[in-house]
Amino acid sequence: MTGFVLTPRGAFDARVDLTGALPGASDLERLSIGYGFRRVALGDLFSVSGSGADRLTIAGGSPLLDRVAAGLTSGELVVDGDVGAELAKGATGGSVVVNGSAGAYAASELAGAHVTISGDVGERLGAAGDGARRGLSSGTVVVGGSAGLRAGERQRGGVIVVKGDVAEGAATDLIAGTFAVGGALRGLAGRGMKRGTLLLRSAEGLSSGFADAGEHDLVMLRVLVRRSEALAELFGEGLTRARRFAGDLNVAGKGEALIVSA
Amino acid sequence: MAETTSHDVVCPFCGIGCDDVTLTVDGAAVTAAEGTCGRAAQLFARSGAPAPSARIAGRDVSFEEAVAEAAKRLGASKTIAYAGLGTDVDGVRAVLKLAAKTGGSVDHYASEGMFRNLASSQRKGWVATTFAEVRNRCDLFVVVGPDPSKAYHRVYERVLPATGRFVEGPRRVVFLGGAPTEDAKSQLEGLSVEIIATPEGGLVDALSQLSALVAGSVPPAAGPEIKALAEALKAARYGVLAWSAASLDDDGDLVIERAVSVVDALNVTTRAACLPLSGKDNLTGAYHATLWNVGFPLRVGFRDGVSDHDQTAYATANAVKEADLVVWTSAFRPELPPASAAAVIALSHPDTVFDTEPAVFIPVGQPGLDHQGLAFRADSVVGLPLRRYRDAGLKSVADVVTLISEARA
Amino acid sequence: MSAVRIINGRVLDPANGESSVVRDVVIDGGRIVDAKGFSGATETIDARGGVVMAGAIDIHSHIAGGKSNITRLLMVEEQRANREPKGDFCGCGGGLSTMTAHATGCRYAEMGYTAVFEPAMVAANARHMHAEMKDIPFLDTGGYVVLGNDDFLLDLISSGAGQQAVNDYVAWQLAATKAMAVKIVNPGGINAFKFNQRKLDLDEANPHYEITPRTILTTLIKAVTELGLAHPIHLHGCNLGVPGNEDTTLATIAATEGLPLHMTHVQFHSYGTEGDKKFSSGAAKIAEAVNANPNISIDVGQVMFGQTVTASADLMSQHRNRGIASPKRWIGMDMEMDAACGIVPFVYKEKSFVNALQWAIGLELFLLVEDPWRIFLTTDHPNGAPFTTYPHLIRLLMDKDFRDEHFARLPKAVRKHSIVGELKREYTLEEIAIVTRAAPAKILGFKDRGHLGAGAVGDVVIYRDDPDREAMFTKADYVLKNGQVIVKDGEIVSIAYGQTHQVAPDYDTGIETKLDRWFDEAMGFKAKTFKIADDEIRDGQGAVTHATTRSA
Amino acid sequence: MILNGVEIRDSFAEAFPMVGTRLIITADTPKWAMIAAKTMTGFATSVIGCGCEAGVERELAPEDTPDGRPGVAVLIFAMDIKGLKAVVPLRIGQCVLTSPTSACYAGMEGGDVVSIGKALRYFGDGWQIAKNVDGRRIWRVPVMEGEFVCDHESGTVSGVGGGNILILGTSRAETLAAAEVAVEAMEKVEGCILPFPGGIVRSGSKVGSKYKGMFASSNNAYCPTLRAQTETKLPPEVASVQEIVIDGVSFEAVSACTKAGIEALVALGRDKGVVAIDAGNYGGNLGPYHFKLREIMA
Repeated sequence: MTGFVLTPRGAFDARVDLTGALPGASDLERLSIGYGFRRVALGDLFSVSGSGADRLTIAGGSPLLDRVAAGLTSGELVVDGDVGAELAKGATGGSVVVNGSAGAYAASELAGAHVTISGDVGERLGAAGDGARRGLSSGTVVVGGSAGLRAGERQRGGVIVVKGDVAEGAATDLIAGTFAVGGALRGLAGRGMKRGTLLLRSAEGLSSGFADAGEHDLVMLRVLVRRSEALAELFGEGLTRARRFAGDLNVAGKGEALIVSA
Repeated sequence: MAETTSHDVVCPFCGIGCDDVTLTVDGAAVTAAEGTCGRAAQLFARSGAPAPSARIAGRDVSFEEAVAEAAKRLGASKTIAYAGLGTDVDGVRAVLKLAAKTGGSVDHYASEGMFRNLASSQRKGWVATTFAEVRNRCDLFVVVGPDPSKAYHRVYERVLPATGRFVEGPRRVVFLGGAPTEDAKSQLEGLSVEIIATPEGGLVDALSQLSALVAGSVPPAAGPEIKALAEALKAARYGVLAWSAASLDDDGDLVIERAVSVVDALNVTTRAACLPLSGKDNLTGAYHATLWNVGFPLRVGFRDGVSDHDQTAYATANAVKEADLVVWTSAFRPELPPASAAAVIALSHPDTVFDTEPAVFIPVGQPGLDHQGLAFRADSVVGLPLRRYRDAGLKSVADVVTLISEARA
Repeated sequence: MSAVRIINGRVLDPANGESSVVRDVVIDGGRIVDAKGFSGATETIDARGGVVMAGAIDIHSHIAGGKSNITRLLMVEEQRANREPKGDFCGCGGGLSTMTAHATGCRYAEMGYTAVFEPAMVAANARHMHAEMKDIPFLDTGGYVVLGNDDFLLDLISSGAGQQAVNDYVAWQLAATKAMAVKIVNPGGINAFKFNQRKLDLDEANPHYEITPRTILTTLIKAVTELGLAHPIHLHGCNLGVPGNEDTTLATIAATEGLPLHMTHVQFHSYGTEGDKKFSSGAAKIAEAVNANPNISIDVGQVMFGQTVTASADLMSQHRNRGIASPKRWIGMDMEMDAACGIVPFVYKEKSFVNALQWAIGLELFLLVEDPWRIFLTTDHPNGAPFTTYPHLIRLLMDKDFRDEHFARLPKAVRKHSIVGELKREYTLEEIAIVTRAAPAKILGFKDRGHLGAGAVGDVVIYRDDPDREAMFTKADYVLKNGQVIVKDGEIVSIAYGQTHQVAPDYDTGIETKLDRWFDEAMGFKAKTFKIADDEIRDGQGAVTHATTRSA
Repeated sequence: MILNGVEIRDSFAEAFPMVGTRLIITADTPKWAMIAAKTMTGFATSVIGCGCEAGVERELAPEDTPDGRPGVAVLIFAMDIKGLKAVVPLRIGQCVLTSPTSACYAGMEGGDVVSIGKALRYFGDGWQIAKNVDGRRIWRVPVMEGEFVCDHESGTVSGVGGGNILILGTSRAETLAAAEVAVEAMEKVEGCILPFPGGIVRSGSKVGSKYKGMFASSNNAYCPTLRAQTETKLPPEVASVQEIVIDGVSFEAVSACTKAGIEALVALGRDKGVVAIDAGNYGGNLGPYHFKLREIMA
């Protein structure tokens, strides 16, 4: 089954709030969505084709498409192209694939879905939104490119994988969970980390509250790469050893950064 | 018209709410007396020249024409950013009502610092205090980060006189990661003033350590000064951590969150509170009025009459990027609207000198000079009654916005 | 405004001794007039099959002010989930336990309420509260100024300045804050918490001023009695929520020595320490004391299950409760040598022993206090529950089977500890009219509200006489505000604004010299800035000043 | 029924429901995985005295374990979930947590759950770390050697306990030899364990006793030395009887295991001293599971 396909009728000249446009939504064409400071029917902006409740494809993305897959509970949502802010925010299930880049707060407060973004993401990947105490709490997000400021801020669980570089303040106030970076850190990473694990290629860019705890053969690493395809892909299935840095000791944190040499 | 002098005038600008200003008004000319802080005196002062005409694209027009043009532009726009919001509570209410009708985002131009505060207060909460409590109870006052008196000129004079009703012995003032200005030093004369320097960008770590220390842990990197400060705070009867959120840098939210947790831990055994300062040009009033009318703390968007809150998308800096029309209100000072590609309707201070001439300019009166109104003090609780002291033919933002709203139909 | 004649309705007007009399009610010029002698009404409303009552009055509901804004700030999820839809009369607000000004007015009006009083106006925040109340449509409002923790007063009492000076100060505060009555919250306790005292019982001395809550309470009771305020001291007593506080509550009743006292949200003050959990119902004892002391009136502060947020000036209690916040966040604030506030979001759970027993204790109080003129229907909005639960509460009081059905859902241990199941009383419609209309008007001293006699304001409600009393009181068929139809078939149909009620007893201006000095030295700003001017209330329009014995 | 000279008696094994779980114990070497597994399933022959019945199910190759190290699957059964919840963390805590290089994982999903790390993490005294990956949570508990890694909890299954066969043989030596052959065949069946020493119980018992407080006692009808004094089930040529008890994750597993045992015994035949195969039961009134020997072999 191909599922529904949304094809933009033209370029957008204001932000589009796609809240509610999910696989399985009934009467997509008439779904009321935000367009700038008006509400319009989804059918005004997109032509809707195909059928099937399990899958929804947006054939033609745009950085103006906000809240794509926000609150997704099941099914698959695929975007050919870029998306805007709050991709898959609070999604509890299903999977999201973006063949392009995403804006700020991608996978923010994710709670169980699997999100893959082939390109870059903006600031606060997997972070807590306004007023929320916790960021991504379960599920997985994999970013093929690089991530913006404060990726993983207040992450509470789950797995974040960024294959490229991560801007300043990664894992700020991270509470728990696993955050893996294939590229470089740009500084101030892990500030305020309470618990949780950073899996890194280099300790360069960690904040000053981390202290070296030596090289270790960790059985846990073997389990991680066997249970997480994304981590296996990044670090190889033979992963067994890492250098452990503990932090953020300034906040009496019990988190760790595990440096996996290439 | 004879020159009149008014005493005990309330100053609406920075949010400290001094009410000992002496204004001399002669026709439209205004002078603020010595004793008022320099910034306020400058902002109160008016030359006496007649108010400028309303303008459309730089062309002088009648007030009515300008209102009609503004209404027309509102009707023709898709994406409106209501920005500035430097006005009294009634002005804010009027803008919110109009925005609900036209759709658009609403934010105050000085709200950046406030949202750094909200990152903690909205998310986890805090224990805060007000000026009079600090004035009478605070025995250890910790200034977190840059000296707030740069923005709040008379803050120490107001909250830290040499003696406090319930303070035994001299008050201690500690500047953590900042240093007092010369003016601050003179305001603080007679008090014990210490400075704990932090390395560049090290304020977050220093406060992290302080927070861990007061909660009973010993972070390995904590230096003796931070350790001593933690002990002093635990021993203080009413310790206060104060900061100006706007003068902190991009990590300000993290600084604040840690300061809040220091206070939280202290309150288990003794008393302590935060004094978060943010409130220029009635920011606090705009925050309050938006909360009670809309349910959200500024940075709201109206879409088909229904409101929504997004601290990123509806922040002025982001909203103007998407907007085709910016409605700028700045009645307290000649503040310039943010640069953007959008057309601007400026309901502005009559002395505003624009870089780019707005599509519509309507000069408005200053609350607390040209009309009465309500503003809020920077510690959030106290409302400041603003009175009218002259008639320069300038309408209030509330009146102008209401007229534009009526002209839309 | 044209005159309106309501015909064929069953009029329920306990203040005038009318219970279920079918007669016309005519409103002309915003006031009720004698229907028999009046002709010329241009609009007729047929109330056949309906019950006609005066607009309801809530004497205790936290609807405005700084603490309400903090609740909105903290409960952003609730705000997002409860948005007012677009409509002709939309103010674009929302919320449930944290309603915006507009939503507050709408939701109250739909249920037939036309006057609501904010019971915790901290003096320093009074200007804010009045500005906010101006934006609440449909409702008459007013605030009770919070005294009894203000350093000026405590200093006055402890320095032996005498009752007269206290009376002058209280009168000055009422005038300066444009208040309707005096509220005391945890007398002396909020102040003591600022000196790091964590608990203060009725006869325990404040660590600084060395005076007890009893002294503060009795001094202020005397003050409002001597000033001749209609509404007695509105007291949130010591030890709110503390198991065993029934003793404090009984001692407080005894401390009045026969002078009038209104005790608020008494449910939170009726706890014993019996049983395994050391938490039990003190409702029977408290109700017995209320029954035996005609000078005492109470409102209940009923708890209902679900998410709400607790907002109180009692920071001492709220700091104690911070650990049970849900969601996990709370805000406390010391305020201006005056009082404080503490905001703690909370979920009352049916399966929790303590919460379920709180629910039962509230109902026990309602059912055991005999005189409906001395008990008021409140949830201490939003502390016990949002006010929108009133219709459900009314049905619990009127319908024993319904009540028993809900009681049966509670944990067994709670049912063992509560007598709700044994109580047979069912409130009559007339009793509901008393506790929601006639009695509140009386306790606030209103002559022209809470009844349907000639001269009363034209705040009139028509309810469909539905045997499901919850449905009946959820949406009124008609609500008229000053004779204007604002609700029809449970929907808002037009906008109207109410008035702000206040008192202004006379005082010896000598007190002003002292206060000027106090403000200059202690507060750091001027007394004249603090004082609210007449033109600040509803833009100079819509304030009503009620007479007191010592009137200005 | 007589197969290869061996009488398959018209009898049945009567078995009871038990609740069980599978755990996977790994270590750096097969040796240490097996030591941990054997230790943690030791003293677990009968619920009557041990609180559970446990045994090694099979060895696992590195590619079949959650951490890619050599491993051993064990099964543990108890009479009810409460019993299992009590005994599993206790045994892991004493025998796996302590055993060098070991880790312990859930071996099944679904059903009620028993704690592994959920209970054992507290050994970490606050230094324990949880990791959630792929919807599953593991715990890392710091130990002197490095870290003890374990799953949060394991699923359970309603299994069958007390399946059995009785081997009636011509001599003590031949009967034991036959029983060993049967055990070897039965151990290959997945989903079953033979909880007694070497899989064999020579003191197969009857229910109850003349002595108060004894739940089981000498099965006199099968005791060769008592044939003159009591009603006996033994033909004159039988000099010795061995029992093999089977616990399994399902009726089918126990049934298959029973069959494997009987087949091995039948292959030995009367010539190797196997006279008859019988099974222990209580008349069919106590246990809901009946393994009818002739039906199994039909």
